[in-house]
Amino acid sequence: MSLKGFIIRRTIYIVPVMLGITLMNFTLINVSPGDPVIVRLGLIHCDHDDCYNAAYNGEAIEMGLLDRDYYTIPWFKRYVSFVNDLLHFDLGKSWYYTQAGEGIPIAKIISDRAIYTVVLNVLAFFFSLLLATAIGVVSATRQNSFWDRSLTIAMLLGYSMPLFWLAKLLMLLSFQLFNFTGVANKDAFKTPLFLNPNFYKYLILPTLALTLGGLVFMARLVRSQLLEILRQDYITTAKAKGLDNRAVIYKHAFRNGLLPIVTIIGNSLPGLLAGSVMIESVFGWPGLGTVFLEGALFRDYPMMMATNTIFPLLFLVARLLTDITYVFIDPRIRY
Amino acid sequence: MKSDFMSRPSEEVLLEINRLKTYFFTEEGVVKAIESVDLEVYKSETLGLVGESGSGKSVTALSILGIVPDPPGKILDGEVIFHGQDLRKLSDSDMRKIRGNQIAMIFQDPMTSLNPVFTVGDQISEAIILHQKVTKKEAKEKSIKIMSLVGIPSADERVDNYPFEFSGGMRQRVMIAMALSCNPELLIADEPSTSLDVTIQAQILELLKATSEEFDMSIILITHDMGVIAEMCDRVAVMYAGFICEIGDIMIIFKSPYHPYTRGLLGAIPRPDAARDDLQIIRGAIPNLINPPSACRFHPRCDYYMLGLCENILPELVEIEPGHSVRCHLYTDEGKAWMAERGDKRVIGTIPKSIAG
Amino acid sequence: MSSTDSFIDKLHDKQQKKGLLADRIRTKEMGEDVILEIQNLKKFFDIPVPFETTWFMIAFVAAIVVFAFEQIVGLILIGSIIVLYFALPYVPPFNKRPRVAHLKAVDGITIQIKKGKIVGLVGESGCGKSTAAKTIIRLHEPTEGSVYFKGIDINRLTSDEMKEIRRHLQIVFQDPYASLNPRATAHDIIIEPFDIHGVASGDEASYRVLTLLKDVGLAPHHAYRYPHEFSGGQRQRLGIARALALEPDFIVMDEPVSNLDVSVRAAIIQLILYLQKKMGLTYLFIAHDLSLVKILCDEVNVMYLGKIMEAGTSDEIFESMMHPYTKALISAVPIADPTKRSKKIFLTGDIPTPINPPPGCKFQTRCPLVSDICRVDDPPAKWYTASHVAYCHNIEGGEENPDSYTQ
Amino acid sequence: MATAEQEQTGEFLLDEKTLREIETMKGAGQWSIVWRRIKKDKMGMLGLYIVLFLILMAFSSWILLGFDNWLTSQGYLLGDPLNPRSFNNLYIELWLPGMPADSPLVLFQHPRHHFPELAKLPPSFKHPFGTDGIGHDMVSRIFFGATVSLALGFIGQMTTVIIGTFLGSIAGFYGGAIDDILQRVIELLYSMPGFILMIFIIVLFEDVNIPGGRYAVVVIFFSLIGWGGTALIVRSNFFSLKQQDFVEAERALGASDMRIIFKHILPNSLAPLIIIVTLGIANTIFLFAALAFFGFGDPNAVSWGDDLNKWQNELLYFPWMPMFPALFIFFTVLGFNLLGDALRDALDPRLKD
Repeated sequence: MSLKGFIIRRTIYIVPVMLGITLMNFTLINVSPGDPVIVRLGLIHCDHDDCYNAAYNGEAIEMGLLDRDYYTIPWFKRYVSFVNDLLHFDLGKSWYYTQAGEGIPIAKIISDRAIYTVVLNVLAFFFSLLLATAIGVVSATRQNSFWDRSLTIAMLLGYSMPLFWLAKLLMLLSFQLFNFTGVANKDAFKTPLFLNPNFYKYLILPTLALTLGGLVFMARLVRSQLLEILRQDYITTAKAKGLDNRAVIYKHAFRNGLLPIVTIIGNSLPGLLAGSVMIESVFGWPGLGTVFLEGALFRDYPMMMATNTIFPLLFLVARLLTDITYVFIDPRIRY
Repeated sequence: MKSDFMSRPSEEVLLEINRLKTYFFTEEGVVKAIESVDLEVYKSETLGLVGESGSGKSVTALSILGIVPDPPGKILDGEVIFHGQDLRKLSDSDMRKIRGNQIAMIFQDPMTSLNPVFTVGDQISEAIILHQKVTKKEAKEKSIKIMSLVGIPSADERVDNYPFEFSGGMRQRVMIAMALSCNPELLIADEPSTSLDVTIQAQILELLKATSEEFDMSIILITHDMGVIAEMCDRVAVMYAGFICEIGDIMIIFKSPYHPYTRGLLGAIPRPDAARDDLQIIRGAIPNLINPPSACRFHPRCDYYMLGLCENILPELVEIEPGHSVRCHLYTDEGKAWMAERGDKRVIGTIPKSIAG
Repeated sequence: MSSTDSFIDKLHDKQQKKGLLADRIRTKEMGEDVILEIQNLKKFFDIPVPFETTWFMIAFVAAIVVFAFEQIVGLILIGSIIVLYFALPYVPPFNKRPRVAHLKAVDGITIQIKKGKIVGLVGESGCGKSTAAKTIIRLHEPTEGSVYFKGIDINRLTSDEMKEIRRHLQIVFQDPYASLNPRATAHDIIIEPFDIHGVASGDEASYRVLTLLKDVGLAPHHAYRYPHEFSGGQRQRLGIARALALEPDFIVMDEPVSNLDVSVRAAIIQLILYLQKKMGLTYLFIAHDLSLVKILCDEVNVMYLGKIMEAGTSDEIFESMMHPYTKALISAVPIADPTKRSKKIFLTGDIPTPINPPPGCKFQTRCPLVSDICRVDDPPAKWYTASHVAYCHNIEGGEENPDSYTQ
Repeated sequence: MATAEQEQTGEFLLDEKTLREIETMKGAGQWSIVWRRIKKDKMGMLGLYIVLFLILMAFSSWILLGFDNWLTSQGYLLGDPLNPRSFNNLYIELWLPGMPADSPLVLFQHPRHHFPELAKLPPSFKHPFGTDGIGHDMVSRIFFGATVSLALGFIGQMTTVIIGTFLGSIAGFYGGAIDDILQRVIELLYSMPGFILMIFIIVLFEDVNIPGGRYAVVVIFFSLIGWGGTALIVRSNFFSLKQQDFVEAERALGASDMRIIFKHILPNSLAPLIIIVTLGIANTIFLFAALAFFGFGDPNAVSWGDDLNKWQNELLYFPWMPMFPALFIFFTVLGFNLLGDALRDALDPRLKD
């Protein structure tokens, strides 16, 4: 079977999985106790029911619940229209993020904010992969040396450090050294984005924190994988051929080590994404993570539904890419 | 030691190993894999290195090439003299010029000893490019040539295949092609046919025999199979627990083995015309090399064990007749004195019943 | 022993009533002590081949999308999503949902094993020796064919009856370490059969364990050790002790010594022979080491790609073999005598895979005598003596019918 | 049986030292070897000590608090509960000879009692970890917070492991349709980042009122969605073990399925389970701390995560307030990680002879 066929098949397979996930989330939202309107109402003082009802209705109208007959249509029918909207790239309107008394379309919020998350994650992923490779190779080739031991211990300490706390410590350090906390306020990012020096200024610390977070995870992985592979017979063959250590490691060991590393990193992408949510929130970086966390704190159901659709989708696409990468690394895999 | 082998003119000696000693420093303890290995390999001969698992055959091979995995392994002592120069004293880069070029090696399991992610052509031409000043294209052409030489059909197509697309026997042929690619003077074959089926094994052994004649190449054939040794070798060295215990011409060793272990080994295998009851047993088990028996490591299993001598004094390698040496107290002066003292008349150098019969 | 014999008689009567019994064995040949007869045994494995699921999925997804756009009945949608998700062929990254191909591991073998004999089954790797061994004692269910133990078709027994029969059929495995539970002591391992069958318990069981240990050449103080504390040979002794515990009549020896060192191998072989003499056991000895089979076995069956190529007594196979494969196989065995370096018959090529093999003779791809008929027809049986049979189109002599040799 | 006896006597004709070693090896099961390997591993032992210390701390604080509750309910502890200086609220005192009788050293205060006038004190002899924003002694808060923090990790992980082992072993042993369905469910659960899914669920179900408070809800949902990894590992373990020769040998002896599963396969898959539990506790503690940190914990609970959440914004000015809870979370995770790594090395099947 061709690679193209495989890609098409896997892409189509995403559809039922996504339907399953959205169905699960939608069901959870609808069976959960509590009324989101009341949460939004907060503590209002009403002497009699009419006042309360008026306030409740006003809030419900503002949230767009009455428009969609939230209270009259059974939830599974609403799910159908949710899927229908989803297919038109309509994710509904936010309850929390409002403008002129009306919810902002979530699709717009996400398309505005996605660039922040993407830049942060891509940079951090790139840096951590690079550094992790370097550290892993140093550790694995000089097993039990001073460098290996200290790097291993450092990686273990970093691995045990909660990521959000690592971010906080970075903040503290930067505050002590440069009097700069790295916490962005909302006005920091006025357009145009990529010409804005603030964008880069506030990017530094989140990137650093997220890089460290990914680094400690990947470096341990690279080290153990390389150690495993350096034990293999074909490494001995390569040495017996007269290759020097560099060629043995970078040509023979590395290409083989890549495979399990790609798998594990591909499978741990949700974890890395969760890390990005934490980091964004700590530094007030206005990406998807912050949007999601704020939305969750205020029970912004459409927003939660949307993020909980987007994140799995990203993950499934990433896993598809992982599988495609396999083909280029390992000749044994044919589709 | 060297004088033991004066039976042949010394200029014919290709490789000489003296007092080689390799230990592995593991967490469980020090594995004394090779205690003292002395042997010589002559030009265009096939030397068999035979012994059971854990006797140190493979480690000897890796030590010759200087690729004992370090850590945990370490060559502690000894000389490996190849063409008059001690390989252990060579610099890393000089040693690399010899590896794969003048001394090549093939391994037991062709399944795992080829890198799965490169084509076989890549892997063969890698060695050619490394040791000869040729372009990539020439190297590939040479790989195709050498592949058809070792009997891989339609080599010009198969050269771009990956190892997993080959069968076990073909993979071993690829390994041999890789080893032969630079016309080595010495080929170390570490159990080249053990993981193969009998009919395939016969093919591979025949190929090795033919190429060694064609390339005028010496082979160290490592195996635990006495049958393979008998079929293939000119001389044979028997190893036990890190020592060479007997070395000599194949006819002599198979006809009249002197060392009790060699005798046991030959008695324990079914010989062509043996009956059921002829199988002989070496009692005990192979020792743990972390904590091996003292002095002669065979003494707890030996039928000729001399109390007070064998476990205290390590016997020297004694030359019984030209080109045939044994490391056993039955033939040393100490042993003879021990026997004389006790009026013990041990029969020396007799042929075991099963072999004679 | 008398009680178990009566159990077998009972089973025998039962099967006779149902008309399942191989009457020939019971009535005619029990006199010759046939203990086990394997008739046309086949064992195929289903192995995956890639399956194209794309169109199936597209159709389903299209149906769902139509539903979604028309918003007809939500329940139908949700129901079909669940059905779709669980009913669709699961497509994990690299293992596509299999369509089935047959791996014909054992493709119709027929062997008769007489009481007290050692019958060898030899062949190269992938010829189905081990599958045959496991199918014979019903660790695998055969795809076709039957195994008659003392005249009883064991494949038709219920699980309770089978449990009883298992006392008479035992197996010793190739890898002595893998065949012992690493978390159990020698005592636990050997007492296991007594426990399962409720034969003995408490002190009596322990006493029998110690006796068994002694029988296989281990000392009483070995009883409380774990498998990893034993050497390879001792582990295999444990495996043999476990197989002996229920006093079986028949033991399958699945390459019992091929993982052992040369010097230990001889000791285990001697033990196996000693036990056979002492307890009157019958062995099916599976091996790839021909020189061992030669001195050990009374009868030898040569297997290639799931089929028997040639069978006969040890002498017949090794001295007057007929089949080209047997000839090549025997000549390929290295002989431990440098004065007898033989001229070898080299087979070209490799052993093909047993997945959907071509019709005709299995050996056709490597056979030096191959002719056109080999690619079409199964080779006929050619009998040279009452016990010696070879399956080949192109060999001389032989009779079609073995009965011409019987008195 | 002369020949066999020869082999075995040959075995024991070894020298004294080896003989003694064999004696000590007698009856040494897999576990004693594992223990010996861990003992050699310095970092692993450090992890073990950290874990033991933390467990001791959690248990003693739990018992102490339970004892206090009981005494209070029995009315034995009199005095004005509103008076900070009353006997009721001074918890554990250490009085050494030579110290003034009226001002003994207070080791631990009641975790919920605070002295507003003592707020925001930096670490000192009297308050080694300082006091927090409303005047709790940080040492006491950390001591009593250990119970909740560790219990959450243990209970959360144990429930997922039990569910995962059960489902995984059934799927692994019988395969077929059960296995297929299980795989699909795991795939669904695993397509969402755990942290985000947890927040999603906590937000939806924060109003649920069950005994044990909000953390009970959190733990229940955690175990409902978190068993996938364990199930997959147990499943693959069962798959490989059920094809092993020793299981085949059991079948040849006529053993039943249940006997094979519980007596032979399950004990042999204990090793990966132990590793899952140890490393999993670290991850679970980390997850709950993160949830608390981002405000999805229980603001009324005495736990490290919630203290950290409460004072996280004071980091730049009163660093000790969030620092010590964070440090203890770090130590806990570190301890379990060290222990887990050591166990993984010690249980590595490759190292078996």
